[in-house]
Amino acid sequence: MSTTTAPAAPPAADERLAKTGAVTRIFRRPEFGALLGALGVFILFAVVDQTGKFASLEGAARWTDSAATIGIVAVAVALLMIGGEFDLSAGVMVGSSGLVLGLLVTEMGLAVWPAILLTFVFAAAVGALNGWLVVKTKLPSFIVTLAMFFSLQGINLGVTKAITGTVRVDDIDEGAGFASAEKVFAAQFWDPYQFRVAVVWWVVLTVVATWVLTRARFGNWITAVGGDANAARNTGVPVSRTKILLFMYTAMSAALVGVITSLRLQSVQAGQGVGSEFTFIIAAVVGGCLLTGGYGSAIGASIGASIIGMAFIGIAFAGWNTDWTYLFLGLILFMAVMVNTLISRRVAGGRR
Amino acid sequence: MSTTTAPAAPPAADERLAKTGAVTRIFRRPEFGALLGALGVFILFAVVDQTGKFASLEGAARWTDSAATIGIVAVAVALLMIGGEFDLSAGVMVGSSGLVLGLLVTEMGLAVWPAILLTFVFAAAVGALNGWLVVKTKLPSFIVTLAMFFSLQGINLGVTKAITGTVRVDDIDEGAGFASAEKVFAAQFWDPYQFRVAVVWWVVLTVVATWVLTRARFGNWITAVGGDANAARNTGVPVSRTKILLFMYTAMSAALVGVITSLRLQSVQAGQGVGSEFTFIIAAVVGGCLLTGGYGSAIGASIGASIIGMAFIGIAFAGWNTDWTYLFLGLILFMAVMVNTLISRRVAGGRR
Amino acid sequence: DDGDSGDSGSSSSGDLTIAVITHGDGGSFWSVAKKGAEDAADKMGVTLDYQESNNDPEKQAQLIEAAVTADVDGIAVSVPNPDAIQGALQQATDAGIPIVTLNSGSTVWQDLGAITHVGQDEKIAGEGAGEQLAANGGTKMLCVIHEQNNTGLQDRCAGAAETFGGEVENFQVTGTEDPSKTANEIAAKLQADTGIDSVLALNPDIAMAALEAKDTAGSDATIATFDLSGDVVSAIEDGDILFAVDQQQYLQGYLPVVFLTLFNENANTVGGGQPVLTGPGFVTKDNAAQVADLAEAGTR
Amino acid sequence: MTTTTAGQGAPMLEMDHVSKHFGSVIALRDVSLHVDAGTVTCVLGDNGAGKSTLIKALSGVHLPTEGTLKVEGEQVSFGSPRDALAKGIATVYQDLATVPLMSVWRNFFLGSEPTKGVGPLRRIDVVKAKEVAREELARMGIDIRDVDQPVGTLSGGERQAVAIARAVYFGAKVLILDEPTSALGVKQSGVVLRYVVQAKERGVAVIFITHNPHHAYMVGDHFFLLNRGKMMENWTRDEVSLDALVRAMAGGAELEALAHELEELGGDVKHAAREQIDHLQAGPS
Amino acid sequence: MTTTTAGQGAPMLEMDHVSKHFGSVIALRDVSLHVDAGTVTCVLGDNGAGKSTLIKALSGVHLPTEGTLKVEGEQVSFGSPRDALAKGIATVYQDLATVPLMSVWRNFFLGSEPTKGVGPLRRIDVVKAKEVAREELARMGIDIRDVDQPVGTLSGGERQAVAIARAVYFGAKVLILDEPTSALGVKQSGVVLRYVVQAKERGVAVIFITHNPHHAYMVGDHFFLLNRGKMMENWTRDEVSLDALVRAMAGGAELEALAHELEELGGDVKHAAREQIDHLQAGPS
Ligand SMILES: Nc1ncnc2c1ncn2[C@@H]1O[C@H](COP(=O)(O)OP(=O)(O)OP(=O)(O)O)[C@@H](O)[C@H]1O
Ligand SMILES: Nc1ncnc2c1ncn2[C@@H]1O[C@H](COP(=O)(O)OP(=O)(O)OP(=O)(O)O)[C@@H](O)[C@H]1O
Ligand SMILES: [Mg+2]
Ligand SMILES: [Mg+2]
Repeated sequence: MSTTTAPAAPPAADERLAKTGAVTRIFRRPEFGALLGALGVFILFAVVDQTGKFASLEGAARWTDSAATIGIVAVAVALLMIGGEFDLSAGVMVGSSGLVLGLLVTEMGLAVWPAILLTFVFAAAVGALNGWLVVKTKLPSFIVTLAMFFSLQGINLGVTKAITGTVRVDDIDEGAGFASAEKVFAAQFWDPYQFRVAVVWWVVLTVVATWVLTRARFGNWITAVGGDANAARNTGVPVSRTKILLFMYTAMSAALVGVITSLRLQSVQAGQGVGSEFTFIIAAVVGGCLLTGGYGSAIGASIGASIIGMAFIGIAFAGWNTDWTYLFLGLILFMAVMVNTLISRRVAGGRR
Repeated sequence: MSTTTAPAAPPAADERLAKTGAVTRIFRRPEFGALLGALGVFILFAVVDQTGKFASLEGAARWTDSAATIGIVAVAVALLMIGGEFDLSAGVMVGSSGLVLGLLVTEMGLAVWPAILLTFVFAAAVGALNGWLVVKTKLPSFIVTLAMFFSLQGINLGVTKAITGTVRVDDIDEGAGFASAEKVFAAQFWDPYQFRVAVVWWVVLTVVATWVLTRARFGNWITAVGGDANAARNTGVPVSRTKILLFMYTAMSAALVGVITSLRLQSVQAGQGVGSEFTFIIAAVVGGCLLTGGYGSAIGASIGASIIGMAFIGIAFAGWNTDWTYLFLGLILFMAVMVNTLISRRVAGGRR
Repeated sequence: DDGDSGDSGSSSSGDLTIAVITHGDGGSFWSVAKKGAEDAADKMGVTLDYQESNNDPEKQAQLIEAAVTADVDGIAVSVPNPDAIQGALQQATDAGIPIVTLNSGSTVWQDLGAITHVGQDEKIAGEGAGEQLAANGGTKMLCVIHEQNNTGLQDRCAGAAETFGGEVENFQVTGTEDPSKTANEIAAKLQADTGIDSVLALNPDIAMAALEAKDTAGSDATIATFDLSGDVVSAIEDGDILFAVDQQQYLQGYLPVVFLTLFNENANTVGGGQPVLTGPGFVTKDNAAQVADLAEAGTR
Repeated sequence: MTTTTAGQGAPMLEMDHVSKHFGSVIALRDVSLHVDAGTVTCVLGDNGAGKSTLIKALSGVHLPTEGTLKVEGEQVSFGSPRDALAKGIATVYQDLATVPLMSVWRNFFLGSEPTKGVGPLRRIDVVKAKEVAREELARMGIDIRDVDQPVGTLSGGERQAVAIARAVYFGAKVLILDEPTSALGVKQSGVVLRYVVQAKERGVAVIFITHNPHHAYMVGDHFFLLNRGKMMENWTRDEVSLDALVRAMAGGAELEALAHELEELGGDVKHAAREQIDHLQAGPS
Repeated sequence: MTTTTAGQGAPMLEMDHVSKHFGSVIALRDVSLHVDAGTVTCVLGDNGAGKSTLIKALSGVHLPTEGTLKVEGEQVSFGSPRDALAKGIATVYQDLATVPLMSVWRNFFLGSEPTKGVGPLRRIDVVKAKEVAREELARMGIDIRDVDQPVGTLSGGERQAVAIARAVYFGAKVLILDEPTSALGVKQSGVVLRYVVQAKERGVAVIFITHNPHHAYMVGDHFFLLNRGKMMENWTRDEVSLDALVRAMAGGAELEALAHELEELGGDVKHAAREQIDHLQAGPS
């Protein structure tokens, strides 16, 4: 942050440093590549847009909505990845928590707010179990959370069918206090454009996670634990506690999305969330997180989520044949990362 | 391998070594945990089996069939993971190569054998492209192959629909030379039990891959490149070449499965293979490969594939309610890895 | 049709095992079919072995082979891809196991050696939906595909396109795993193309998402769907959804189990060489009230 | 010199019949040692003798397979290095225990970050942390370009300096240094030796591991010699001469053989070899 | 001693006005150096002076930002360390370049595995590889328990020995050693110095980096002094005394200040400090 000739300790300019502008320094941030990629994708879709609406506030309301439910969890997944672990159960957790909320309200007759509270408690417990198993068994979290993923997926379907006879829970809106909960989690705002309140949650959580990662002690520990768990342990970082808390945060952010989605649609389907665990990981990696841990940024994951959101919505606005959706997605991904490499590498200087 | 008092260089027994039996040494192999897990799963399903057929040769013919098509690619994916990289396009590559074969035979009117040859050339080219992009751009292979995954997925659907008007290529069996190709890739053998010839391919490839990994120079390079690419490069290992060859091998083994499947089913579906990239990775990780690279075994990946095959067929034989299938899978996975940790850790001695 | 394995025969009545092997995915459609099979097995006093391949033809073939190995007394299969499972079904007929096809397969069941077929092609169901939407005055239809690899969904859209007359656009969305994202994608599409006046969803959850999307986008398109859920039925009652195509998949699970049991116990065959059709039926505002409770209970 | 200056009788740190196995590898067997406050204890030994394993057992990294640890007479069992740090035991590990991708100042304060603010707004005092890190490194003669530079891009010596400066800054009661000067320049090594002496003056118990018998003899009050995982010697400073120390560390007989062999090489080499042997056997002054 | 014994006029290795930047960090600026066959060239310098960067530019790890390299008079541009190895340049890196999870013998032969068999059956000659690895390490005074042990579980010195033994075994024309003895015991250091002399006798050009002026003076024919990325001095052996070398490496003025400061500490420390300064300033014999 203070690479240039700041008024710091070494009296004169250090002759061992070439001059670097503020621009170059920004270019070296992990999320910068993703930001460039996002800009590229935005410009692409603004250009190919058939309706003139993509680059408007209306269009923004659409793609931020898509990005928000990915981003809320992707930020948590990014922190977890920086901490050196994966959570494959983050996707199914969205469905599980929605079902817990739904069943508590419709079958147990609980009011919506206490049900939401219990849902978060449930998610925290599952996250803690994930973390505890990873820390205790020393097995790769990929395997542990995969087992959790399968188990929850099975429980979601089995329990829902056993209780309701169908594969979904309906009529959550009949619960007491639904209206106020909906305002907090699922409302729309800014009238002509209809932004979703999920976007606010997403932005707030991104800011908080960024602050924690860069400014709080806990953030320091996250990076250290993922960068070199042994070194972190040897310098006195509480490695196990850090990891367990990260798993809990991830599960709870998935639960937040579960609550948002189920209040919004007033129903939950047993298969919900399955598959999105990889979307979260993709967002985090596109945003600059290393799969090997120890490096990345929360804001990057949000930018990654934006890229995904823009791509899906942009294709709709562009009127492209959706048979080719995945080809477009692939090319956009290539483009986003190539822009990243080409430009940022040129600016930041050689590597070898 | 020669930990005990072998007739090797140090004259007398080394007092700095506790005595270890052959058993302990076997227990330290990366694939051993998976083997224990596989045994556990086998016993479980032999016990809960409703038909009395699971533990018979007939049952073996069924689950090895299912394991074979997973295992053929999982072994390649394991080598790639040991080499420090991922290939998310391995699953869709199964479908792509099947479609290439199918379209060459049914639309271009090629004979089956030349079409198979071209299919492998196609796969090798895609693998080389994957590898080249990873090596050149220095982007994580997770992202590069994800982009490839999406692109191929889109192309599969788009091209198939554009050419055939449906999402499927049928009637591959009408190609010239189908009968002989079917014998090599898709026949059954050992009459009363009807084992699939894919099992032979699987076993042969596992043996070859194990030999390469443990005995050939290339195998040494794979482990080194994944363990510490910098150190490997500094000691003169051709890092880029090693990685590109691994990507090519992975794509070609996926193509082999594509050929096997399309000859067997005489048709290919555009979406085929999508999703199985993670099955391959799961098999490799259950088999003892580290996600961070540099450690694992080919035979372990095959054992991992066997666990998946046994679980899939075992659940059918056990007659369990499919609502809970995933819960069973999750618990089996937990069980397989817990057996691994508990027993092998106890035998191999403490860690800290 | 008596094969080479007459050892453990299919005679021990009262202890019959019927395998139902579909390409289903445990979702809203197939869970109802499964329920039908379960109810039938209960009533007939047979053991049910229900398996799904989640649209993977190879897996379906392997499951059929496993059922043959397990020496079941009858196999009911859906046939989304006849080529892919004909080899496995040949093994079944060689082993003397009777087969009934269900859901898709109405044109090939005889070639596969099945004793009868129960169901309704997805494509014919789609044709019905297309007709109805055209009759409602639609000119441009969005057919929302929520699973890329599901041939049944493609067939439904293809059928709808054939009878609709106007323009039909297939639209790939994220799917039921993220309904809010799906809703948002549909909303964007409706915003982008204001000419769309009909939306055909292929799943009740997608229908509810489309309903929300219509609201967000301020569109006044007509929404129709495949399959039922409690929400969908009340939406039909409220007039928010025009109709739901009901293939009565409960029957597609129920009847094959009954037929196979009767075949085993009493050598009965049904249909007289013709398939047994279960649909398409339509749930509209007129008859929605009748099926509301059934949909909530998961049998419609 | 061997009596405690700050202790209340019990040694600051005590290790009782400790063994450590890694699977079939026996790294330590039946090792006992005690470290007093206000003294410098040197652990000497050949490569692979078990020195690092010993200090890792003392600092909570390894749980001993057998045997007990005592801190100020009280039996302890460290679950992790954090527990040891809480007791005021700071360690410079041979592998330095730095996180390559993290910046110099973050590594410096890792696990003991200075904070400001309260409640949920408690955050790292970045300005102070950077300042302290830069100052402490400058005191060691390391003029770092930028404390935001990732530790992984530092030179070997710079990285070692970060690890030492950190341990010295946080070492309250016991300071353990595992070959701290191996990658350091002449000047920086001098500074580290000075730190060792200063810490001892403050009443800190210092454990110092080195392959340099001169360095050891310069600052050590107590010498333990490890060989192939076993404790072979236990000398106080007045029981041993530098000569004996060098001989013990180099293995007398083998050194003679080496000298002989080098003699046989011709020309200038003979001169160099002679010099080397002299150096190995005698040391300075 | 400074003339080549094997060269045909052109130096074995030459570096011409080389600079190396890492982003904004300037690690080397305008450095020129030449290394002759049959001589030992020492590169000296403070921590962070750029020594390791210099040798990495020579061994193909870094591509110089500016400047050229010549091998036996012929201009080269190494695409990777493999190219340098092919020219007979073997290097011991300061970070050792070993793969922790791989066994000792596999690391020893990494990139240059001995094979037997032909065609597709060509395979590593495991028996030979293990034997050679064990022997070469034993020659260095390292008695490894088991050459199948992962390198990551070796002690620091053992690991360094693996890297050195490997380079010595493969170094054909040029042998580059970056602080090879830092983690080694007295005996093992002696062996490495002997290796250096032996290699030189065989006509190999040796580049030797060390912080120990005594070691450098013992074996060096040519001395280059780096400071803050710039080449400051270029001495042949007869142009410089050990004393001057020590002073140059430690930075004369600062050393005086250190001596003074240490004098002020009381009691025994004074004695130790005096000894230390003597050692730093004078060296043995
Ligand atoms: N985790 C481990 N697993 C197996 N063996 C180990 C492990 N850690 C250390 N060892 C072995 O224990 C022995 C002692 O190692 P240690 O690091 O304590 O030696 P040291 O005295 O510090 O040597 P050096 O002076 O080279 O640093 C070595 O032979 C090493 O191979
Ligand atoms: N990859 C890199 N990125 C940024 N700076 C680097 C990089 N590599 C080295 N440096 C910087 O270049 C300078 C020279 O490093 P180098 O490793 O060459 O020093 P050295 O002379 O070998 O020091 P030592 O004696 O401590 O090993 C150091 O200040 C270091 O911080
Ligand atoms: Mg050590
Ligand atoms: Mg260096």
